Amino acid sequence: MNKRTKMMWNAGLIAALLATLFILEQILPSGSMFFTVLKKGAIYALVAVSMNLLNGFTGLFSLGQAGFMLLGAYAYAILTIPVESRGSVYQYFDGGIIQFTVPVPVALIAGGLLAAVFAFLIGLPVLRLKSDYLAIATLGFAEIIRAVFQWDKLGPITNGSNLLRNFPSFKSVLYPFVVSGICIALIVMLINSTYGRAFKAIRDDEIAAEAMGINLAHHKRLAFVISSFFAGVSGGLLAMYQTTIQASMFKSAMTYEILLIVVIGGIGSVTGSCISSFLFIACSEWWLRFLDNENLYLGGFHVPFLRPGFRKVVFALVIMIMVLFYRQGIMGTKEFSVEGIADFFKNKFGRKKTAEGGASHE
Amino acid sequence: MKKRVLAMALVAAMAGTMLTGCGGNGGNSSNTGSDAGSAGTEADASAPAADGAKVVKIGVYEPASGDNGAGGKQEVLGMQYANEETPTVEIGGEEYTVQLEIVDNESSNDKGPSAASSLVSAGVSVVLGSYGSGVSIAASDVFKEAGIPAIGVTCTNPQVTEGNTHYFRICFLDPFQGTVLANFANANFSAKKAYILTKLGDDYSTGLGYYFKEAFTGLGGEVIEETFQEGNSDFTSYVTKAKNEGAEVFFAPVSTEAAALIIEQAAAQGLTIPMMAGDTWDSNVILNAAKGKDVQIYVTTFYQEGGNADFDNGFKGYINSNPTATANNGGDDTISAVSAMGYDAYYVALEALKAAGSTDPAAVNEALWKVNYTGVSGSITFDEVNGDAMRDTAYVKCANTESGEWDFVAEQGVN
Amino acid sequence: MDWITKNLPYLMAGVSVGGQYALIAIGYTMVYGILRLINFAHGDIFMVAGLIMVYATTAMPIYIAIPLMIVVTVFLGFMVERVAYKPLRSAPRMSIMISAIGVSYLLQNMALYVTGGLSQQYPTIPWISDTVTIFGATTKRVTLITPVLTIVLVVALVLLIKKTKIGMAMRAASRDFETSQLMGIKINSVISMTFIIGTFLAAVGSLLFFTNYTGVTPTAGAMPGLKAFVAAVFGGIGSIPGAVIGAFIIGICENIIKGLGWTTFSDAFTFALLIVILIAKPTGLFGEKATDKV
Amino acid sequence: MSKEHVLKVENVTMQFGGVIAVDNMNLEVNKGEIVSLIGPNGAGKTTAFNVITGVYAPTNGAVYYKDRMIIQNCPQGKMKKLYRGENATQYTGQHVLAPTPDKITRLGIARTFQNIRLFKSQTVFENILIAKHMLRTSNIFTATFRLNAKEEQQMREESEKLLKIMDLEDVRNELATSLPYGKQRHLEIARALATKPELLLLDEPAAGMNPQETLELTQFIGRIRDEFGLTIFMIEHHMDLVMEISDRIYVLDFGKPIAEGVPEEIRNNPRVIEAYLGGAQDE
Repeated sequence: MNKRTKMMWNAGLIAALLATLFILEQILPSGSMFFTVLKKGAIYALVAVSMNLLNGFTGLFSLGQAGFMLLGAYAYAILTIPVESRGSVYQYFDGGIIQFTVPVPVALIAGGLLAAVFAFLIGLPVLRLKSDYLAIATLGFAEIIRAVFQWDKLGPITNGSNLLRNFPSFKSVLYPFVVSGICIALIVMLINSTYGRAFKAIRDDEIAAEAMGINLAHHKRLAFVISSFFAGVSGGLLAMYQTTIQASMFKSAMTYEILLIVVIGGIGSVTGSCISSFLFIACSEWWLRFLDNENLYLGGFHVPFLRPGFRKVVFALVIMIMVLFYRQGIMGTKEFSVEGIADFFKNKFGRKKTAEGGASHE
Repeated sequence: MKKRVLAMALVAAMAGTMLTGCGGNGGNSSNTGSDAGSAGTEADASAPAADGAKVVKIGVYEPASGDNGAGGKQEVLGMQYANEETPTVEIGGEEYTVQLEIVDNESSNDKGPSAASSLVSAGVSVVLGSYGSGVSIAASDVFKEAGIPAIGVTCTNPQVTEGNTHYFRICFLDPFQGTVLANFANANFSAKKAYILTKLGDDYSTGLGYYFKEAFTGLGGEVIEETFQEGNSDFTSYVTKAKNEGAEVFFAPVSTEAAALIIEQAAAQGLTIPMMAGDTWDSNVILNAAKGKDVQIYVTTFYQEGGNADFDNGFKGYINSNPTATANNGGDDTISAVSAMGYDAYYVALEALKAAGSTDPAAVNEALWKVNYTGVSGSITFDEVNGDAMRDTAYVKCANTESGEWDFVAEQGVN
Repeated sequence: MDWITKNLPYLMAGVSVGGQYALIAIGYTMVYGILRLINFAHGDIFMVAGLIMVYATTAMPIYIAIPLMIVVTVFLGFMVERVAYKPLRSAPRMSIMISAIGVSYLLQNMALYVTGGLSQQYPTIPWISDTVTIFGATTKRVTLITPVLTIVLVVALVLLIKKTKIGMAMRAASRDFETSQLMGIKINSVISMTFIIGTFLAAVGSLLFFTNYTGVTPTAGAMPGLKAFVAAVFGGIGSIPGAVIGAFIIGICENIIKGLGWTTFSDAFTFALLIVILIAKPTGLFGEKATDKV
Repeated sequence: MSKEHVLKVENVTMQFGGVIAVDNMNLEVNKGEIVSLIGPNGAGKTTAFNVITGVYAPTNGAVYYKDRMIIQNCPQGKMKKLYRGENATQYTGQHVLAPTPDKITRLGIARTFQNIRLFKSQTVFENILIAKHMLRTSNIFTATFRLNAKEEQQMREESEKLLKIMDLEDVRNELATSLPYGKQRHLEIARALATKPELLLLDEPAAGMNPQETLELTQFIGRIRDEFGLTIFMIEHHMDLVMEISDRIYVLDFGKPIAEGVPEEIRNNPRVIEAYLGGAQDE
């Protein structure tokens, strides 16, 4: 398949996906969990891909994602809360000191940039650390950022540890899809560029990469800053989805969740991260909810054990099974692509043929 | 090979859940019960539902786990008891069976909205909840977008209803409660110095702490404020600080979970000054923690046991007849104010449904403004601005550390 | 005297918390030393130990409940290793770490399911729960016992590792996993032993911790676990004295910070301290320097 | 042959704690030469390479590339007391280039590794293409938005050309690590060449090869020297290879250079025979 048809196919698929979503939105009731899952899934897909860029493609084991999302979410919220509702949001801080708003896209980008700037500063000292030490240091920074944003003295800007709300959010499921889609496309383009190859070289062998003239510090910092930028943007999107945000949401548990998504999808696979984030969100928010119902009957049979909390036990078991039996994740390091599907069918078809042929030989 | 089989089983299970999930969504039936929903989710609702009577769904958006799990469960108990007492409602001349759709918001501001959307998805007409102000604020927009009215039961932070036409509230507000507490501290303990401990990221805690401070300093008092992070279980240094600074009251409007730890450690360190808190502490968790210890605990709350004998007896009977309910109430039959509030909230919702004459959320929302209901916790009418119940009294109780019960101290208003 | 009365409680709380962190941190550091695995589930095993105690005391007297709790917890630790980590021994390190996160998730959610999400009151253990007064400061006796018990256990552990055969095998395995395998060391039993010791200490730690801070919730293990892990890294992961010293430093600093009124930053400060140490000495206070061979 | 220095190592001492791995080493490599560094195992050969390529900063001494000082150091800090080498006062503690391997490579010194270090998850072609990254003029934005299409095209073409020259065309899309050992060595050299070096450092290129492969490698090294106008400095144990293609040979023993000269001289040098060749000739 040549490059052009591939691109055509991909563009076609994306257009078809968006059209389907658009139509579904007209048909299904807007409160449907289906859309909740799609919205949150799209946002998590972006942050998972951004984490994958770091952990999967550059081999930097960072656990700071929640912190960068926090920065993005706060920047977005602080810059977009309408001036007239600031008085009620910043009720303990006389309306706060920021008395202007910027358009939503600008705020999203500002969120990304804030996260990127912090990543740059944090990266200066910590990117010299190796593997687990880097992980724990970035985790630590995320916790520090969280504490700083809860600080009373910053209240006029951050509203202390209280909720930020009343900022613009999205209604249509297309919005997070389009924004996440653009961002993920940018990440994919980066991964396929010469810089992406350099990142992968660093992941495979730092010493060899350095001997090939790749400036480790520079490239690690680039990956870290870019990953954080997109984590920041996804933080802004998450704020839009949640409609209220607060520093205490962005705990290390959130980072672990994202890490689970990345690993279940396959470390080093962008499409894997996307697929697994939808599955993960659907499982945790939607599909398993019926397990929390104490009085579930299948026919006349009263299903035992079911009561609030059972859903989470089952979910954790599903994750354990995934981790133990699908070490490579859903996609491994492969990507889901038109070409791949074509090959898959060709192989299936081809194998059938050889199998038939083989039978006659025996 | 084994692995393959396991994997296949897993996939099959996933596929199975997916189908049920889709059914729940597409068929517009309950997502918690899916198909079983019509077969009878709530034990009490099942009989009439089987007769084919029409069903109206009331969403219950309450924490069953996390920091506020204990309180949330007690609040739900009140609603369930009310639902058992009055399982049907007449709407527009037709008999409807009321079905409670209960979701757990996990006391978490980020898990809350998803739980709320699952209620929306289940097609509820009105939502009750939540215990805890933060989660209520967090889910507010989800309900607003879906056009579903919500009745806050014990979320006392002003921000829950402020500027919202869909969020109502049947309890008093923190500015009121904070003032009551400050007045009480000033009048009864002649306290001039208060130690305020609040939890970071908990809007209820920060809010009540703030209003108490405003009121207390307004009375010429002095405050020391400190905060703790979520997940903190070591409160010794806070208690030490309060002692060292010579505070005369220890004010900690926090969740029961943290409260139990604070009481325990305060007792261990011999903190003798009165400890005060708001409505969250009105719980048997606190009584159990304080029992047999040398501490003084004062709380303000919505309802005092003995206020309505019928309700008290009926509710105790309900709790004692059902082991799950007993467990959810913390193992005994102490009546928490939040249960009474949950009970009242349920009836307010029924009143609104009756008045609306329809199960349409928009109509219910409209009708709520005019509801006038006298419940066990007093008369409930909503003001015209924010939809807050007009309340002017709070009950002050004191924990009896010998008997493990609440002693009534005073009924207090602002003036 | 007044100064002592005022500040002693901070120090006592710090030392006591430090001792409890130390008992948890040893489990982290030993496992990391051998498997290079951050055992995220360790803090949750600590929490489960607390829950077991809660349920055990409702059915039996306390002197049976305590040994039973320890035995069950140790068995749990052993099983976690067998079920969730052993099958992944040849897998990339990331998988096994994710498995640890998965176990942590599972334990927390099971606890949530069993307790129904409610905080469980830890039983009062006679004698050590009593209130005592020293220099005018009142506290529970457990506060004073913790550091002593911690030191005793650590000394015993160090002797075990230095003097016994299994201890030698552990040291060998942590120095070079592959080679020690080649030298005929039964690596699986060494790893099991490591988990058994780690969970035993965590169980003792949970006894002390929850006697002081009496609420057991599904997430009660998360923060102490994370702090203990930080302590282990701080002291130089893989080093037992390092973990203990790191734990005491973190416990005391945390309480001093709270005492100074910087309560918002008490957790953040722990991490800041860690990051400063890592930048100055990337392998922690007592960690050995590892160099890549080119 | 002109006497233009490409590489000059001056009084380099490398001391790890109390152990001196390289002791006051001096050597020169001239343009177009193939120079070998030999010595028994543990003599400090690879350490010397690591100093030249910036992996380690030397404890003392200087390295010049094309008569320009690129690395310089003197004992500092704790080393001041511990240092047991010579010429400690001659140099300042400036690293001149703050030697990191990537900077050295960008000057035009490329290397291979003793234990092959290919990019495991990448194909043969990608391994070479990665080495072209350092020659880019694009920045991260132009690269992401494909504004460097022309440069990218050129990178790919040059890599293809290298594949052809190095006889790796048929395995172009294989994973690098799936190649047979000999081919992996070739690929490592090809990858080093992709950075367009003037000086190529080969660390035991024939390690693990059979005589037939070694012979091919001998010819191959000669060929690439001529074709790319390279200067080659290598560590090697295969004496046939060393004697066959080296213009000059340095012998290292216990970190100290003990002999220097054309193959004939080395072959007959009694100290060398004593230290090394005697026992190792038929290796």
